[in-house]
Amino acid sequence: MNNSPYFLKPASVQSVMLRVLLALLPGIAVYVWFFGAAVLVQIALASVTALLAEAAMLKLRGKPVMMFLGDGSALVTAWLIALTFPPIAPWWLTVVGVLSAIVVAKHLYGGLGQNPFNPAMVAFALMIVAYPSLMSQWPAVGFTDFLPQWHAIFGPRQLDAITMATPLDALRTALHTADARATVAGVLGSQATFGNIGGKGWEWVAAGYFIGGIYLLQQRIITWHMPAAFLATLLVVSSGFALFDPTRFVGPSFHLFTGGAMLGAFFIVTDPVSGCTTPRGKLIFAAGIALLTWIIRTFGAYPDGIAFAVLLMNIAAPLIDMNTQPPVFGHKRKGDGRP
Amino acid sequence: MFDALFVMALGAIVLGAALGYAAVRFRVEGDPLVEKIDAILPQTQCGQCGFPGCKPYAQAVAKGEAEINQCPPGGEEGIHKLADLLGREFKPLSAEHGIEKPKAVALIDEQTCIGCTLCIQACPVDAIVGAAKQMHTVIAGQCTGCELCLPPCPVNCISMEPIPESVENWKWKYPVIKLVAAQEVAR
Amino acid sequence: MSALRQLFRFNGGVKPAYHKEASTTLPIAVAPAPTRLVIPLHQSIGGPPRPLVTTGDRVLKGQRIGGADGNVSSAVHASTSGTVLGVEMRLMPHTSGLSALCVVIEPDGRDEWMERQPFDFHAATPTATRDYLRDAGVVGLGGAVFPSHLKLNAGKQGKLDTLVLNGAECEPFITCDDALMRERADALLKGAAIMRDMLAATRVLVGIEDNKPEAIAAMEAAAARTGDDSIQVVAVPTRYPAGGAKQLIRVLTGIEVPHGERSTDHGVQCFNVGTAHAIYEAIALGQPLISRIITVAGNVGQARNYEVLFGTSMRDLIAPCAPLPDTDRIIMGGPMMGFLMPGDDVPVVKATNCVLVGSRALFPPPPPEMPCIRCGECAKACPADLQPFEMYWFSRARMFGKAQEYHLFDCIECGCCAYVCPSRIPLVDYYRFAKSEIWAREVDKEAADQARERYEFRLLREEREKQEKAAKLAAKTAAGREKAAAALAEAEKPARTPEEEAKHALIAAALERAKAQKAQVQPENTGDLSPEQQAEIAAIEARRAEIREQAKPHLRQDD
Amino acid sequence: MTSYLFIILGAVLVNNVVFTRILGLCPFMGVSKKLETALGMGAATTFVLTMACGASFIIDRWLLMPNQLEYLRTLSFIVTIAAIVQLTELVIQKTSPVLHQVLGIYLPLITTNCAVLGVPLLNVSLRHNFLESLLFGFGSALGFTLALILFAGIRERMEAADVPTHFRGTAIAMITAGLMSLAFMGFAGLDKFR
Repeated sequence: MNNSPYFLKPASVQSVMLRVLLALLPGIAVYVWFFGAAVLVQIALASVTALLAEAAMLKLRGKPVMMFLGDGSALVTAWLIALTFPPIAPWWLTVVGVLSAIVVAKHLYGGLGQNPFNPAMVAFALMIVAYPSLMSQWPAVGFTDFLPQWHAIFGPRQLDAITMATPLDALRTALHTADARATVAGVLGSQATFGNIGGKGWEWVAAGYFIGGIYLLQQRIITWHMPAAFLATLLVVSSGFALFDPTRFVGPSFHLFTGGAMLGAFFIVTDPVSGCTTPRGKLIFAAGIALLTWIIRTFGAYPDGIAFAVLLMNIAAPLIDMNTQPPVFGHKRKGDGRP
Repeated sequence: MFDALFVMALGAIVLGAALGYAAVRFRVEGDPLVEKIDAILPQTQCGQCGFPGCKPYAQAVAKGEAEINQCPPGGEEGIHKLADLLGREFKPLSAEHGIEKPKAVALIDEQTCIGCTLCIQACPVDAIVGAAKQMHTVIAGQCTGCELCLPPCPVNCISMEPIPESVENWKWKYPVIKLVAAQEVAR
Repeated sequence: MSALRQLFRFNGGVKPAYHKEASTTLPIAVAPAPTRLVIPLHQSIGGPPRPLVTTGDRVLKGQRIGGADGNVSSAVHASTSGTVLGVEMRLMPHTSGLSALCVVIEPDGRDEWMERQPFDFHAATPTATRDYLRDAGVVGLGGAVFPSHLKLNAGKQGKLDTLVLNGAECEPFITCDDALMRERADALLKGAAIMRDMLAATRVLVGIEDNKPEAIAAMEAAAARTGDDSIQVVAVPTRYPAGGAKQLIRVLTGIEVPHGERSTDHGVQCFNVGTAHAIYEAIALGQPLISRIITVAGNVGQARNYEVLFGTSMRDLIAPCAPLPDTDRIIMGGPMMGFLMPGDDVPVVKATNCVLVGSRALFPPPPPEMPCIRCGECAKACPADLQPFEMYWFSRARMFGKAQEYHLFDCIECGCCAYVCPSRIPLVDYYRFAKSEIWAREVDKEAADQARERYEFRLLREEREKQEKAAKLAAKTAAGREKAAAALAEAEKPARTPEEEAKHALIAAALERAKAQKAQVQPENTGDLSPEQQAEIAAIEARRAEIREQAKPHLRQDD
Repeated sequence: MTSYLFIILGAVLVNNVVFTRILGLCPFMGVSKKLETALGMGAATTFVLTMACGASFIIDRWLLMPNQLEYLRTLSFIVTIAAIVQLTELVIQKTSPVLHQVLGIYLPLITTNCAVLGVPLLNVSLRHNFLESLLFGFGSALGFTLALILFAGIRERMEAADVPTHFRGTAIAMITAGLMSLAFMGFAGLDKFR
């Protein structure tokens, strides 16, 4: 018979994970609207792979399969992978990505709650290092014909008609490799991929994720610290540099509403397992990710820096936590008796 | 060729001189590590490690002459602590030095005791009181359970009694993960 | 008088279902007279009292049957008059299911008091008053049973700013303090006045959770009747664990008392309202602590508060409340912090504020434990501002040092973290486990340190004895040098089996010779030891070899 | 001035000795179990590596090159490093015996820490001047220390994790080091910091 406390608040890991999935839905809906149903195929593919891999690993490790499979954590990882990978990525790319996330990044470390790295971001970073070109082929916005996309995923691939560089990639390529006189304004005005605020279509997907994020905040599944620190830092850094030299540095709206920034702010950065847990640590952690994201996006070799930034801060998370422990009851400053 | 030899010889002389000076300048005396190791050892002074007492064993460990897994009363936990302190790998308790036993204290059967004082002389921590021709008794609170008093007793009147569990020394057990409850959730 | 006070707040806390109404519909009743009393001798923090009675003794109600063992201890009394059937090991109201020494009394039904005399604490010295309270067995009745006389000490300053009376009673189901305040507010406040005088406190704050309006009203009325401005009744927001001593002090005064420090050093002291009542009875009526108010609630037909004699069996106590047929456990205390009893045949003790009758329906077994996802819910709920998931992480892996680095011992085991945990981890169990392991290690460490000290002293003594012997011998013989050396060599013989030891012995012998020479002039050579370190070490080595020799046969025996 | 800063930053982050150049893995795996020892090892290596870079530059530029003895470079660098390590060991033994005991076999191992030989050799091939050599050495050592500390932080937490039996210890540490290396690949292409 168990010891006190004898009754518990109704809450479970499963319900937390399900609400995270629910919060992803608005963003997914917009994503499908602009980029086609291939996203859904990827989600299905990733989910099935993730559940199978999770079940296999649990079995191998001698853990109760059904109990842990039902917690939904594998699904969250799978969905995040599907949403960060190109929707027209070949099927095996997604499968290998999911396997590396579930098997290597999660279960080799002891499974749920014990992985020091964000599994979805491990998958993304691994795949973009290994297959940089495949990871940069995105469907053209508004080109939502399903059949070519299906072929792109399961072959035979004929991509020329349907792909397009992502806004981040297009801007980086233009600024880095084109002639030295290229300016941000010139590039943004010249290509169809750029929209009013961020990337065309991308800005609305970001809005969808933002709504989901607000839901997570309202459900108290995440705290304000991480999204706020992430978005604020990205805003401040990008505005600062855009004001300093608007020809070389693109402004904050582009950074916030393009690529994985919103998804990252509410769904990736906020992963509690691999991130920081103290209030101050959360702020430092998320701000660090934003800063590194901006640096990698602006100067680095990869189109989006969020995955690497998250992994880099994952590395630093234990140390940040250790050094930001909140004062314990009675060990605070004397006379701090505010109500 | 000469150049090369000259250069290397010069280097050797300069570096050798610097090292020689440093060896004199930074000579180390004493070894505070022994105290740290001794603090981890259980102080039973039982000699099971092959050294006459805890301090000599600590000295041997500090010098690298003894393994860290020779102390049965310290148990696995003591080995872990030593491994941590010394940055060595954990090793299971060496079987030739004995096995980890539950803590016990010596008890003298007062009917049989002949008052020979041999056990008093054997006790390393003066936990046995008594005088010649008088009955002896063990001060249980001071007995370390080293068992050194057992062999000298000519009438075998000393036995080791495990310390019984009481409300005072009872420990909360490691929480067991109950998997049977899974069915109840499904219900 | 109460409304406009600035209150403070503690972080964290939870709001579980309170279930307090059931036991407050009826007034306090006196529990039916028991047929047998089993009174454990050890009912408080500190040393276990010595039994003062033996089998066959006749005792009167209120007669001391266990004398306090030293100052950090508290006496135990017969709860009614009768005959001592024995002083024996009986099952304790303790989760372990272990037994301890109890005085078993068969009541004679006359309930005959011993002579009672009020104690004039104004005339007595503070020390005498404290000794009186110790012998009256007054301990904290909030559940921690810390001897009250030790807390009635004004600390370094000699006076106290605030005396806090804890009537918050935040645990679900428990209403014994509520009932006490409703029905015995006047006596309780008289006790508070005594404590205030003893502590030289400036003000008395009675903190009561605002879900007990009747108790607040009764206490305010009683406070008004005393006409004493220094006593104020304060309604505090209802949030578990507002009734934790540290949390209540924080809410009422803004002071945070750190773990391991005395609250008196921060100018504040906290007592349970029940303790105030017990002090009133002890001082003003001359009655030692032999009974208390206990809530019987949970899976029963009629929950109620009872005035219960210590030693009454819990089975007898819950019987009039009609426990329901699916009852499967008895819990001492509330559902958040209470302890599972090994059976229903355990006695009520001073720590028993509630006997909670449980069933599977009322307290369903927890769902299976899932891995911790570090969501931080527990940290948000922790009233001690700890990081429970980190403490759990390291306690689970038995890395106790690390767990302590995260302030394991600041944990008050309130259960808030486990209550909110979405992974259903029995967090508090891990902390209890880690704490008791650490305590056990500390005990071991202390024993080891003492053993080392005694061992080193023994070595020193043996060395001195040997030298004295050698010195005497040297003084007697004409050819002192040679004889002394020979004697010493003789004495060392059994130790010299290995060559190395022989060498040591030779060195020792040589040095002994030198020393013996000196000793002729100065027979007591103990003072000269320190310059002769080499000799001492060599001799100690020899002794150690002896011990090794002794250990060897024993080792073979073992293998 | 900024170019010096870029040398340090580049050596710490972009071309981290451990994660990008994959040098000095032996002490990286061996002395990263506890934060305390990692810090000590990092400090010792920083000292040795900076000194080694300065000393090797002097030897290379003023002793070997004037005499056309470049073929003795590796040999003389090793000897110099060995001497500096010995010196450091003596000092540490005197000032912090526990650190000395803990660093144990790893302190002499700084001698054979390929990072300590590799960085002076890189200095030569990158044609750094004296100050640049020192800064590059210092930066590389900082990068090594950073890698060690970060790794120790993760390992301290991982020690309590429920890692599958076959992967406990070095196996999971190697995987972790690989994933950390993966993360540091994000800095690739930061050409301004090279």
